Amino acid sequence: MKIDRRSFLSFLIGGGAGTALSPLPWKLMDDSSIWTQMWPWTPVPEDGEASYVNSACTLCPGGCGITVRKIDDRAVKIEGMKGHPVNNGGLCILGLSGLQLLYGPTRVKTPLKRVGKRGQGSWEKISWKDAISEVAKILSDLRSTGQSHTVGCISDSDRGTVPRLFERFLTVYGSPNLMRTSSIIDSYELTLHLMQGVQASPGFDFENADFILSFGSGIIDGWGSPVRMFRANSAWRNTGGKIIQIEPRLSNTAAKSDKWIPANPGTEAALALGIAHVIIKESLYDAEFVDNYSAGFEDWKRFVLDKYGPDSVATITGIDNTTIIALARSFARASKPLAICGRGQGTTPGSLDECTTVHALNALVGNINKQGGIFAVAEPDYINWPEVEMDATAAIGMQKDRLDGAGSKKYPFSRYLLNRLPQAINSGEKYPLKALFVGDANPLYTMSDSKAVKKAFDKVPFVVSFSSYMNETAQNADLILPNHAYLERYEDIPTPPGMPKPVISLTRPVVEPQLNTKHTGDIIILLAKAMGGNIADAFAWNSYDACLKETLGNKWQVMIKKGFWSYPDFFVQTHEESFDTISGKFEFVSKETGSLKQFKPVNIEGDKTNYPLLLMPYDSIRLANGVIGNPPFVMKSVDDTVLKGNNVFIEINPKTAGEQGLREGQLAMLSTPVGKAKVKVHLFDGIMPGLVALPRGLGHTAFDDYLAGKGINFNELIGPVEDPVSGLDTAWGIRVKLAKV
Amino acid sequence: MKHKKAKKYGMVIDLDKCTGCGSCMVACMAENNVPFRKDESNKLLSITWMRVYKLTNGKPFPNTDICYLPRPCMHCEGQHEGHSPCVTVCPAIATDYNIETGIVSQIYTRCFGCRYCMASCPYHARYFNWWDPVWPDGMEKYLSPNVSPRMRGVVEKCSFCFHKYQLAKEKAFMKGRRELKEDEYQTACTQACPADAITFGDLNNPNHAVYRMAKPDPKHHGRPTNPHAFRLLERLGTNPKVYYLSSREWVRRAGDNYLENESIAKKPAHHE
Amino acid sequence: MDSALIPRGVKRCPFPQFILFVAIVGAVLLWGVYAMLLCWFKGLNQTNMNDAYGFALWIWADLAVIAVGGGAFFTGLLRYIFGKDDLKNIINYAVLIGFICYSSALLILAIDIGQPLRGWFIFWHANVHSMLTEVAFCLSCYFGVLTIEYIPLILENRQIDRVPFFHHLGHNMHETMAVFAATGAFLSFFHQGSLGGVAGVLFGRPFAFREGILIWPWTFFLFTWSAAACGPCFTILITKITETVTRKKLVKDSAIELLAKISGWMLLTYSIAKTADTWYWATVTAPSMGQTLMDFYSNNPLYGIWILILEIAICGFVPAFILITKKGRKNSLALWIAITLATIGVCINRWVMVLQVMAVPVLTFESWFMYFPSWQEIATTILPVAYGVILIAISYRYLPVFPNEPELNPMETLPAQETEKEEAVEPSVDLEQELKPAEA
Amino acid sequence: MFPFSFEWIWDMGHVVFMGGLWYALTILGIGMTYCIIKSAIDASRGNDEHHH
Repeated sequence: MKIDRRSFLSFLIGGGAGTALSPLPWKLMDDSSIWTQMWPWTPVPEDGEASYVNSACTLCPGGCGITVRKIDDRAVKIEGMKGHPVNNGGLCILGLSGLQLLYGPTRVKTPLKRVGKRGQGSWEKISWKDAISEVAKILSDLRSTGQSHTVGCISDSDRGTVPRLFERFLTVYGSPNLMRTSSIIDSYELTLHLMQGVQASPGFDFENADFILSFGSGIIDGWGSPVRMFRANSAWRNTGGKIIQIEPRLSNTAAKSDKWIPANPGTEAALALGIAHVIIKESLYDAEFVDNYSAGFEDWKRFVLDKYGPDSVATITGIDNTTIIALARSFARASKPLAICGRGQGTTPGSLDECTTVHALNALVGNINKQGGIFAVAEPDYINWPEVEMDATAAIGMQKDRLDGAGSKKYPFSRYLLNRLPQAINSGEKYPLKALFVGDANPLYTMSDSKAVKKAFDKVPFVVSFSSYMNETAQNADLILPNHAYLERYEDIPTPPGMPKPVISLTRPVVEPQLNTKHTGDIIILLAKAMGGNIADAFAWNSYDACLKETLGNKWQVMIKKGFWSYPDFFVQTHEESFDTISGKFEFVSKETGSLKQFKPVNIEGDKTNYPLLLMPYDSIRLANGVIGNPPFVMKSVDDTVLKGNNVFIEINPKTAGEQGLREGQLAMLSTPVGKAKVKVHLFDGIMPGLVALPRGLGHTAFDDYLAGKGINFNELIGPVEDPVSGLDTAWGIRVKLAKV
Repeated sequence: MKHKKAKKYGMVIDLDKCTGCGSCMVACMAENNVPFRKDESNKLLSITWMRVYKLTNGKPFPNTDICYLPRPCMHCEGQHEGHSPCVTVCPAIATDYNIETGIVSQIYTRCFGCRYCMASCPYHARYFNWWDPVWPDGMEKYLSPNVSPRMRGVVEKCSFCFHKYQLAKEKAFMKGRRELKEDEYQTACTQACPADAITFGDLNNPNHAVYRMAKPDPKHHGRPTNPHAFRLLERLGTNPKVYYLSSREWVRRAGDNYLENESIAKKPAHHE
Repeated sequence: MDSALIPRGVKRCPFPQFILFVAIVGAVLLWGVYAMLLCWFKGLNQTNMNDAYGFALWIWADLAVIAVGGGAFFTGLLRYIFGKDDLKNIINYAVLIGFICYSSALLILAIDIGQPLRGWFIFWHANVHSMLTEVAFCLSCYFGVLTIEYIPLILENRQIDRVPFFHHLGHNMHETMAVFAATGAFLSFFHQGSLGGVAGVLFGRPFAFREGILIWPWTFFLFTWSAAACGPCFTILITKITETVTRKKLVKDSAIELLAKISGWMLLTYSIAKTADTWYWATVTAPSMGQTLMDFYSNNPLYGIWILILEIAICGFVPAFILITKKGRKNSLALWIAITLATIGVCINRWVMVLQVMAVPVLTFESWFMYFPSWQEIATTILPVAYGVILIAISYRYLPVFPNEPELNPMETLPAQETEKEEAVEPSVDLEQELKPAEA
Repeated sequence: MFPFSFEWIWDMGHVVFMGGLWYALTILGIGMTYCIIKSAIDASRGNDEHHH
C-alpha cells in the first residue's frame, strides 16, 4: 500500500483525535493521580489490633506512669497513665517522644568495642560473652594486684535495684568509688542531715501548700518531678495558691508566678536572711515550733537581726526594702507557706548556705514534716538483700579514701562529689582511676568544664558505658554494653525527687528487645558470676528479672497490675521524733558544722574588667539536658529565638545589648575564663541588664543528626566552684564578655 | 435524653495554666504521624499542627511579662455554618466542614497543593509538605495506622484528632450508644497537657466543661460571654471554635487587633 | 532557506540570524525548563516559599500575565462586538500576546501546585464557591477561545493556506469569530474578576479583604477593569517593542491611538474607582477589623506607603491623563511612558494583592513576613518570557500577524518569486514539499 | 463537574456556575464543530470564491 503524505497526515490527525476521544488519556490521568496518592516512598503504617501497656518513664528522674498504645507488636504512642500518683494522665514533652528513642537511630544496636582512637567512632561488634569476659579479665587483674579501689562507677541515681546492684558489686569487689551525678538533692540531703540529723530526701507537699516562695526554682521549667509540678501549678490557679519567684531572669516560672522579684544573681541567700529578719523582728514566726522543737535559734536570731536588716539586704539583692518586708509578711502570714531552692531544674547543687537558709525559713514558719510543708522522706527499704561477704581484698579496697573526697576530713558530710572527680584524676594527687563504669549517666555532657572532664576521662584506661543510646560518654568509651531501652525492660523506679510520699513505679517491657542489647542488671550479675568467688556468691540470682521479682516480693503483683506501689502506711513523723541531731531538735545552727558564717556571695570565676557581664544558664522543659538528649520531636518544639540553624541564641537585655553594640539576630563571640563560643543575640526585656543567659541542653556532639552539632553545651563555658562546707558545685554562673564577630 | 442537635466540638485553653511546656505539640506530632526534618528551626517550614506561641507584653525590665499561647486549627465556623476562611476557598473540596461535628477536615489524597487555604488562614494553622516525609530507618515502626502519613505537595493541619472521634463513635456503637460521653472523645493535646490547660468538648452542650468555661453566645456567633475568655481575631468574623482564658488584660488584648484608644470590651465583628 | 514559509510582501532577516536569536533566547528557555523539572521532580522545596508564603512570585506572575494579557479580550470585544474596525490591524497581535500570556499562566500554575498530576481535580471535584475554581474554569475555557482565535492566523501561513480544508477552516473561523469573541469576553470578565476575588474574599486577611456585591468583592470588578485598561497598554507596549526591534512600522497609528485612547479612559475611571475603594477600605473596612492604613505600610523593610502612591498616582492617574489627551497619545515619548507606567501599575497592583497580602501580619504577636524568590522561582518565571519571545519571533516571521505591514513597508527590491527561486536549491525545499498538498 | 461526580449539588450557586460553564463550552463546541464541518464541505466542493 502506498502511503502518501496526505494519508500519513490523516493517519496522524485521525489517530490523535481517536486517542484523545478514547478512554486512554483519561485512564492515564486517573492512574497517575492515584499513583501520587500512594507513592511507594511514603510509608503506609500497617493496621492491627490495638492494645495498651502500662509502664513507667525513665527518661528523667520524674518517675511518671505511662500508658503505651500498641498496634500488634509495635508501640505507636506514649501517653500519661491516668491515676498514677505522680502525673495522673499528663506527660512531658520528652516522655511523649520516647518512641523516637526506642526506634531511633541513636540506639546502640549491639555490644561494641572501640577499635580506633577514643571518640573517633570506630567500633567493632563483639559478642556478649566476649564483652563480659573482657571486663571480667580487666577487673580480675586489677583486683589481683590490689587495685580494686581504682575501679569507679558513675550513675545518675543511687536508688533502685540497678544502682544498688552496681553498689553491691563495687562493695564485694572492693571499691568505694560509686559516684552519683550531683544535683540540688545533694544540697537538700546535706541540709536535712545537718539541721535535722536525718538521712533523707526532701519531700515537698506542694499540693497542700498555698504560698510558694521559690528562690529561682523552675517550678514549671522542669524542677523536681516536672509533670507533678505542672499539675501543682495548675492546682494553685484553681485554689488561689500564690507563687513568688525570685530570679534575675523572667523564666516561664517567673512569668506564671503571682509575683516575680528579680534579685541580683547569687544573692538569694541574703534575701532569705532578710526575710527571716523581718519575720523574727515582727515576731511572725511559729513560736510553738521554734520554742519547742528547735535549737540554736537565739544565736541565729542575733546573727540575722544584726546583719540582715531590709536596708542592707536591699543593697545586696537590689530589691527594695519595702518589697522585702511585704514579702516576709505575706510569707509568714500565709496558712501553708513553703520556701524552696535549687535554680532552674536544680541540676547544680548550689551553695549549702543558701539551702540551709531557705530551709530555715520553713522552720521559722513551722512547716517541717507538716501538711503543706517539707518532709524528710527516707528511702523505702524494699531492697533487703543479704549482706555481702567481703573477702580481704574487698575489705582493704573499701577502706581506701574515695577519689572524689566525699566523706573525707575536708568534706565529712557529703556522700558523693562527682564534680571533684575530674580534678582528682587530672591532679593525680590520690590514686589513679583504672577502670570506670558509666551506668545511666552522661558525665561527658552533663558535667561542667567539659574540657577538664574529657581530659580526666582520657586518663582512665578503661571506660565501660552501659548506655542504650550513643551519647557523649558512650562515644568516648572503650566498650559499650548497651542496656535495653526503657520500653524493653523491667526496672523499679524509686520515689521521684521532691515527692512527699514514697512511691515506686514499675518500668516494664512494652515491646520485645528490638536490638542485640542486654539489661544492665543482667550484665552485672553475669559479670559477678564470671569473676567467681565471693563476688559470684553475692549475686545468686539467675537473672535481673528474678532479682527484681524477689526484691519486690508481694509488691510485684500489685505493681504489675497497677504499675506502681505507693506506701499506704507511710506516716508523718511528729516533731518529737523528727529530729536526730545532737540536740534532738531542729538546729538553726548545726552543732556539727559549728559557727555561723556571714553570707558571702559565691565567688564565681572571672574578673570584672576582662569579663564585664555575667553568664547564667537557663533551663527549659523543651530542652532535655540530662542523660537523654532531645529527640527529633522535642527539637521541633524549640523556638526560633533559642536555636536557628546550628546557632544558639543568648538572651540579653536590650539595654545591655545596646551598650555592647549588639543587635537582634547578630552573631557574637561569647568568652568566659573557661571557654568561648559563637552565639546569636536575642534581645529579651525579661532579663536583668548586665546578664547573659544561655540555654542548657544544646551543643551535643553525640546522638543523631537531629540534635548533634546544634548550639553550645553550656558546660563548655563554665567550671565548678567548690562549696567550702559541702564540696559540691556552687557555681550559678560565670563572668563573660561578648564581642561582635 | 434528647440531643439530636449537631455537635460543635471546640476547645478552651486556659492561658493562666499553660506553662508553654510543649507537650501538646509533641502529643499531636506523635498522634498524627507528623514528619520532622534535621533542621526544624525555620518555623515557616516546620509542620506543627499545634504550635505554642510566646507572647510578650513589650514592656522593659522588670515589667516584662510573657505568656504562651497554644494554637491548634481554630476550626472556624464562619458567619454561617461552614463558611470557614479555608473551606470556602479550596477549589477541589479537599478541605471540608463537617456539619455533624463542626470539624474542618483535610483530605490529603484530594488536595493538589494550590495552597489557597494557607493564604486564607490568618492563624497560619495550615502547613504544606514541602518535602517528602522521611523517617529514619526503623522509626516508621511507631507510625499510627489511624492517620495516614501525608505525601509531598499537600496541605495538612490539625483535625481535632478526628480519627479519635471515629474510633470513639465505633466503640460507643458497639456498646449500643449513638451519643458520645464527654470524656470518650478527647484530642491528643488535651489528654497530654500536664497542666490541664486544655479542655475539649461540645460547645453546643451546656453540660460540657467547654460550654461552661467559654459561655458562648449563640446570638453572636459563639462570642464568649465569660469576661476572661476571648478568641483569636474575633473581629474578622472567622468564628473560631477555640477559646482562650486569661486573667491578664494584655493577653486578651493580644488576641485581636485594636485601634489605638479602642477599648477591648467593644468587639464589633464586621459582618454583623 | 525558509522563504517559502514567509508571508508574501514582507521582508525578514536572514535565516541564520533568526536561528541565532532563537538559540540565545532558547538557552534562557532551557534554563527555565531545567528549573521547572527540578520543581516537578524534587518538589516545591526548590522554592523560597514557606508556610507564610503559600502564594508568592508565581501567583503574582500568573495574575500579572493574565492582567496584561487582558488586551486580547478587550481588543476583541471592541473589534468584534463594538465594531471598532480600526483595531483589526492590531487584533492579531493582541490575540497572539494573549495566547502567550494565558498559556504561560497555565504552565506556571502547573509548576506552582504541589501535586501537578492531580491538577485536574480542580475541574473534577470543583468547589463552585472558590474563586480559584472559577479562575481555573474560565481561564482554561478562555485559553481555548484564544487558541480558536489564534488558529486562523496560523492557517494563514502561506503553505498551510494551500490546503483547501485549512483555507476554508480559517475563513469560516473568521466568519464566526464574533461569537467566539463574545464568549471570550464573557469568560474573561469572570476570570479576571475571579482573580481579583481570590484576594478580595480573604476575610481572614484585612489587607486583602473587600466588601462587594453579592458574592463578588470590589476587587472582582477592579481586576476586570484594570485588566481591560492595562491589557491594551501592554499590547501597545509589545507592539512598540516589536517595531523597535524589527525597525519597522507595523501597525497604523490610527489603531494604536484608538486603543490608547480607550485605554486611557478605562485607566482614568479605574484609578478613580481604585482610589474610592482604597479610601473606603482604609477608613471603614480595615478599622472595623482593628487595623489602620499605616499598619499595612510600616514596621517592615519594604512595604511603605510609597507603593500605594506609585500604584495609584504614578502608574494610574499619570498614564491615564497622558492617554486621554490627544497630545499625549501623539507624542511618541509620552505614549511610551504612559503604556510602560500602566503596565507597571497593573503588575504592582497584582504584586500587592498577592505578596503584600502574605507579608502583612494579622495575629498581633506575629511580625512581617518577608520573602525573596529562589533562583528556581525566578528561572521558571522568566521561562514564559523566553517562550513568548520565541513564539512571537516565529509567528512574526511566518504568519501575517500585522496586516498593515506590507502596506507600511513596501518592498523595494527582490520580488517574492526571485527569493523563492534562490531558495529553491536549499534543502528546505523538502519542507516546502512536505507542506504542499499532494494535489500533484 | 459532572452530575455523576458526588460533589454535584443542585443548589443555586452550583447551577449558575456550572450552567455558565457548560453554556460557554457548548457555544465553543458548537462553533468549532460548525466551522470544521462547513470547511470540510467547502473543501470537498472546491468552493474557492472568497479570496481575501
